[in-house]
Amino acid sequence: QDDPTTVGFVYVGPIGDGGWTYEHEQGRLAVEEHFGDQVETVYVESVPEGPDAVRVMQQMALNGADLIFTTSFGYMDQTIEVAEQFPDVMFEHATGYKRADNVSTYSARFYEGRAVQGHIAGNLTESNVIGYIGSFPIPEVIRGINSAYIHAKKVNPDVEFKIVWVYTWFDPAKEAEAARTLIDQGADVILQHTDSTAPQAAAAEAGDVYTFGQASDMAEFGPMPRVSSIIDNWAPYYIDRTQAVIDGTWESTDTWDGIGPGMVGIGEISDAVPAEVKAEAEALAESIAAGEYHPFTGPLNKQDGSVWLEEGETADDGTLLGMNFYVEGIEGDIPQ
Amino acid sequence: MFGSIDPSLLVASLMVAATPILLAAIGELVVERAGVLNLGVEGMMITGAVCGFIVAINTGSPYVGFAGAAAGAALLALVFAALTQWLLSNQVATGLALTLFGLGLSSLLGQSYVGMRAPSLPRVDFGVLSEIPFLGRVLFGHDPMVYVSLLIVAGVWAFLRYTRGGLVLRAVGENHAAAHALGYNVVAIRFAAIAFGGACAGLGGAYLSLVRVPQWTEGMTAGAGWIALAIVVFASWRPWRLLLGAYLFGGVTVLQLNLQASGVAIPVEYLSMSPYVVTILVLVVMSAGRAPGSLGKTFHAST
Amino acid sequence: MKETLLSLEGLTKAYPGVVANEDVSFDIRRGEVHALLGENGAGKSTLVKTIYGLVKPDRGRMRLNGAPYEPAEPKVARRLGVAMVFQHFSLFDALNVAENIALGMENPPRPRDLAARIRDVSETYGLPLDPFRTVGDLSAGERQRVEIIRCLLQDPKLLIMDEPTSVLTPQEVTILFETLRKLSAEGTAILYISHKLEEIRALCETATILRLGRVVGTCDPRESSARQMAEMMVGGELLVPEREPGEGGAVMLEVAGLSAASPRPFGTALRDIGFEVRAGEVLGIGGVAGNGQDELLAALSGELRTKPGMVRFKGDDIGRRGPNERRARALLTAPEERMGHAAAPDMSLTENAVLTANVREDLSRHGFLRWGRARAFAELVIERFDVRTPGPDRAAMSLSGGNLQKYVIGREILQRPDLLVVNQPTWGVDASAAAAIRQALLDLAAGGAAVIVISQDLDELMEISDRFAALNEGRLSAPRPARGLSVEEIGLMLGGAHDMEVAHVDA
Amino acid sequence: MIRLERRPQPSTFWTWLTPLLAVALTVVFGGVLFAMLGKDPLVAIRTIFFDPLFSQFASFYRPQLLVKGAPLVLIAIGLSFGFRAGVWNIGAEGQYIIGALCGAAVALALYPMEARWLIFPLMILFGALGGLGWAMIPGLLKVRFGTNEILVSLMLVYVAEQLLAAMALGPLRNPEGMGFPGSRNLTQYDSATSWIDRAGGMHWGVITAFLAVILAYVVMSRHILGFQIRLAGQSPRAAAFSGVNPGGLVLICLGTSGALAGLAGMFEVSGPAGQVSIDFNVGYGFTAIIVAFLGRLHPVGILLAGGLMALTYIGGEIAQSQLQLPAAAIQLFQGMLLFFLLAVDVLTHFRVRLRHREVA
Ligand SMILES: Nc1ncnc2c1ncn2[C@@H]1O[C@H](COP(=O)(O)OP(=O)(O)OP(=O)(O)O)[C@@H](O)[C@H]1O
Ligand SMILES: Nc1ncnc2c1ncn2[C@@H]1O[C@H](COP(=O)(O)OP(=O)(O)OP(=O)(O)O)[C@@H](O)[C@H]1O
Ligand SMILES: [Mg+2]
Ligand SMILES: [Mg+2]
Repeated sequence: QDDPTTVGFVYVGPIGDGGWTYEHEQGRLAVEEHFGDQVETVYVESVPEGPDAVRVMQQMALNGADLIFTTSFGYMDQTIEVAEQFPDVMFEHATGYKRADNVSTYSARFYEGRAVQGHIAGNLTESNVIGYIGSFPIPEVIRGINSAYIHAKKVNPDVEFKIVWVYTWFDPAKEAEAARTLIDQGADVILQHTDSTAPQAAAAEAGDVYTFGQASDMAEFGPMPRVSSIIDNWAPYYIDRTQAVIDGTWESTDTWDGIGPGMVGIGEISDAVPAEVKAEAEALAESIAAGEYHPFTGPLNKQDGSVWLEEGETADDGTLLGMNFYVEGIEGDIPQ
Repeated sequence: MFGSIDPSLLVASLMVAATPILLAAIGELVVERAGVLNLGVEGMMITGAVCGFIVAINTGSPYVGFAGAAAGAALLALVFAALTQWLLSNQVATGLALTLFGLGLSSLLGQSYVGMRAPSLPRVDFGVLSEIPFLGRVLFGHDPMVYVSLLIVAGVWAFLRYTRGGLVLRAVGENHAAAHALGYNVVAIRFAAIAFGGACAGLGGAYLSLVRVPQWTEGMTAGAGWIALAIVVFASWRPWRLLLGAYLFGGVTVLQLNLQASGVAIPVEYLSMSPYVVTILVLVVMSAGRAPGSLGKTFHAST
Repeated sequence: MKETLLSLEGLTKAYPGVVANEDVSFDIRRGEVHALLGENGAGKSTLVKTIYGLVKPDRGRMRLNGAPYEPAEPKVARRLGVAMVFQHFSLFDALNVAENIALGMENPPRPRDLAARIRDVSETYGLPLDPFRTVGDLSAGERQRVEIIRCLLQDPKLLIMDEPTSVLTPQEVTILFETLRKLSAEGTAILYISHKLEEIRALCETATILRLGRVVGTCDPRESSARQMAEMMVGGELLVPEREPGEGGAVMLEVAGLSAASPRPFGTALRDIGFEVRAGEVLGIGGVAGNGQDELLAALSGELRTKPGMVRFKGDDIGRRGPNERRARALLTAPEERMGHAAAPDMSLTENAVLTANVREDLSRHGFLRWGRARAFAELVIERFDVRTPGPDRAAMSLSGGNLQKYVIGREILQRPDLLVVNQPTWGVDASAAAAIRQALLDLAAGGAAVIVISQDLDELMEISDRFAALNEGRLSAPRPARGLSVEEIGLMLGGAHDMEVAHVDA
Repeated sequence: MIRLERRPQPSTFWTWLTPLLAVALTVVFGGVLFAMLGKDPLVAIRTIFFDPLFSQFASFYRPQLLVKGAPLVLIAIGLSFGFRAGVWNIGAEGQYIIGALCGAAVALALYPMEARWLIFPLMILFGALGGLGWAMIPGLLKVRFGTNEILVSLMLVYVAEQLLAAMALGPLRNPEGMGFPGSRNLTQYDSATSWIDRAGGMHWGVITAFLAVILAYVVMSRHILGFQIRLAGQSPRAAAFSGVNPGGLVLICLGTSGALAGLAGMFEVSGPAGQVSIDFNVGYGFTAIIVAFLGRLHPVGILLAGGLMALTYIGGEIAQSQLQLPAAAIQLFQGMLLFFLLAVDVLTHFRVRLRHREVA
């Protein structure tokens, strides 16, 4: 039969957000490109998490979608609900943990990228103050903070993290404010877990401050202040899963991929980074990609000093998924 | 505990943080002094943000960009003016519709500009002045728009207080029927005020897309227009108080981030709601001024 | 014979449903004081607005100094020397005197020079005024001065005044007349609209009388009686209120030591007011607007609550009772401002009946309104008080001021009050309607109710009250029998009443 | 030259015709917009206005109209009381959030007890009280200090959003949620869900919205309270003279709108939304302001306006996924519809006259 396979995408933000949704949209475009006439894609942007998402998914299913990617954590219950109503449609929910026969989950091990960032940051900082802009205090973000901290500390024992929570994924003005504040308080490297480029701009304005791209490459701010980035690269996964549906081999899976399979990309490390640091960072990324090194390898203590991982022990995915504590050395409390 | 907070940096950054709100608010102040309540500030700001960005990218000049932002947002404001002044529509509802329309329009216009980088606005070079301890950093280290915003505030103040045009504008806002009886063209004056308000909101929006962020992203004003509206009431419709209000709001916003970064043990959620709570508290403590007599009322001259 | 300044030729202006002016022609000569008379709605305001460039006539022409005169807007009129003091003030409360005046001028001088000129002119014409006071703080008389000085500063050739004296004390009226005579002597023509015919007789040399938009006659007021003029206006015979002297019955209302701050920002506080009113009697309270009339009415209506013991009605302390509780006890009131206080302009007459008659006329049950009854009551008011309107579904604002006033007063009277308090019952109301209202008040008193009339119109008060008291800066003089009071005595009671009295007591 | 002349009474004819005229104008100009974006205008218009009602899948979309429209109508009805009285509650969004938080908190505190007769009524009570209490803040400040309620209620939206985030991350977080933000799903808690018939789009919020319309109609047209509200809005002094207690009325209006917004939030969180999450609120409180005005502050008008808004939302989503119309175009389209509705309203109150300019 020649009926093209239809793939639907439900986006939480506008495709023009330049960050999270933008990268998923790049993934969708890659699918279109890859399959040509064989596949038809549809998407709906700025879908609020909640009843609207249910309706959008149902409507996609009714209109003949064979595979639907729901690209925000907040769509978890809704995805499960709609999947029950449409057992013949396959669903892929990003960043969640609930699965069903026709619901897979997928997420990226961004913390692997954070390890590389931490390494570079620890080397670059001269004030030994690294600023971190957090969105919401959820496991994913906390994982990133811990991973970055551990690797910064490794190369620079004096390093200190200042963390500002902005309670938004995307609010350029707020992010700019947060970045400036951190810079004012002596930070000369800024890591961010929010999606806009406002922190890069603030850093560019301030001069000698380094930043990293988040979610997308943010290459327009290179080589300074953006010295590298973590890129969400969903395209290979989307193409893979679409192919599975076409072939009839699709199964419910739980994918949590990192640098190795290419779901997490490390953006070009710019010349602002000293060559040997760059080489080390690349080596680190490679060893993570090859599975030789796990960013959370003991000995590691929790913030309160209690032992988390013994020498040589690596963290299990369960703990990582629900991570709600800082590792030893990070100041301050996680907002509850 | 507060050791890491540098007061001069704090003041300098609160000025910058407050500038978009200040620009939008001073425009709205003029509009309200003319007796018109335009709740569409958010829509005009975001339209200004996108227009400014597009123009700046295409001409390569941030200054032309700001002009384009002012023009674009003023044009949108004229839609509001036509509806409320000619077709006598309800101002509250029209303002809200303007916001909805502006958000849609801007994202449509900006679709192909996502991810581009705007030409940057150089800081004004004050030479040795910026070396002065404390004051140098506070007063002489900003981009031109910060000074422009201050000039506009001063200009509006002087205009309202010392010029005949300002007097007529206040009269129209105070009692449109009497102004009409004296032969002033209420509708024309309000059109001008609304356009000015739009232009200022546009500048505020462009400050975000060309200086603060600087990039175009959908919905990037993220509620700044609403804050601007609040600041106008807060200021009891007086320009210098408006400056105070905007800087206070900016100040609390920046301060709470500083406190967070210094690791002060106040729960983050309380810190992040503090700018709003402080605004409310200050408003309660200061007795509110009198609103312009005809504010929000529809004017129709029967001849 | 003075030469012609402005001539009107066949001016016609129609509004939907009414012809406000029809074929109006007459001349105004230099330096003359020309009266324009007519009932409410006769078209006087429309005509002067036409002259001032605010209304465009459908037909007809005007000539000023022989040249065609077609002011497109007031600016043009002002430039050509036509100035106007409006019936409803066109002032800006939040602005100061100088700013208000500057707004009415074409090319105002710089603020400092303007202030000096305001002081000059105001002294020359005996109308003292501080240029830097906020207009919202001024009394009605002072506010009018602002309007007049605004005109005088332009050296007008023609000064139009639409009902200027309804807010002035006798002394202020005297001063105004002197000013106007001075102007007229200097060659300024004055077009003067008023319902107070005695004033017209004292001031004007010519009168043009309008009825239903047409000129129905001219006369020399100095040689005609007020009654003659009134009958020309009405086109029929004028009824003068009949009054039988009231019998003092039981005490209805006792006010003692009433002091209260004004609820309004620019209001006058009440100070130690004491009086009593008996059944069947009419107490007249005179005074210049802004001396606490509104506040006194509010204290009696229940809008302003007072401390215990200050206000007793039929022996009960009602100082803390609200308007509806007082209405339930048969204490009814009618405030001065009919649009927006005594009545809601946008609401129908039926709804405006509910506004005050809900309690006494049983217009609701368990909170649910009985619109049928409300409408019937509104119709009764319309019929009994000759309110000219197509029906009770019309909005209050569609009525002329006089008709609405009749409706408001009728609404209260038909609720059978034991005490009725009215403020300015005939403000801006034409002679025949005013006579009808006064008659109704007298009938009410004759029926055994107590009536308090607060008014600035002394002739009116002398005509209907049994006893008279004056309100000045929130203090009330001791009531005295109205009969036999001379105008001078009254003037003193009004102007500096309490000072004089204090001196009197001391002596 | 065109001149507007006020009608003595609003025209009944135009009251009914103007909404149709506005929709017609929007269709024309919206068509032009869609054509400019390279879409077939006829198809786009059909997709937005007709597909949700009459297409092949209409049986699925129609219930969604209820789901989407109910909170809008419920909130707008409450707001209309205040707007008529001149009390400007712009912060319904905040009251909606707090109502949802309070309602959900009760249910989550009692989890997993199964006692619908107890839990759901308690949730209704707390949802309403939560919204009411949040609205009392601007109310009391206005009555006590004369503080501007527009400003305070608006600021409180931001405060409520922070509280929502804090709650979703903290006390109300699902203990079995692997540390992710968001509460338990209340639709899976039989005693706490507001769903009646999920497929049919029926939940208690829908029923409450209809009840609110009827109640508001009765109160506005027949009850002394409705009369007092209208009176206070039109002439505050006349209202005081009539015996209306202005402070009391402010509190009643804000309280009513707050309670209804709170209820809307509660029904939403325990039904269509299911859980307290960081992004729980999607702007119903703001859209409801528009709905209230579109409905001319009249209960029946609000019902229709809520339906129309819901229709454009759902139709807009269909157009997005089927025609790939950008979301922004839909937003623009909605803005246009509002503009035209506001613009043609002038015909209800005014007559348009053509006047020949007099020869100068
Ligand atoms: N703006 C208007 N629109 C419609 N009709 C009007 C308007 N102004 C006046 N009229 C009509 O014109 C007639 C004359 O009104 P006008 O105000 O000139 O009367 P007036 O003589 O000044 O009355 P008053 O003594 O009450 O001031 C009124 O009966 C009224 O119906
Ligand atoms: N905008 C309007 N539309 C229709 N009629 C109007 C309008 N404005 C005034 N009128 C009419 O003009 C007439 C007189 O209006 P005006 O405002 O002069 O009354 P007024 O001077 O207060 O009356 P009075 O002299 O009795 O106190 C009224 O009959 C009223 O119906
Ligand atoms: Mg008149
Ligand atoms: Mg009159």
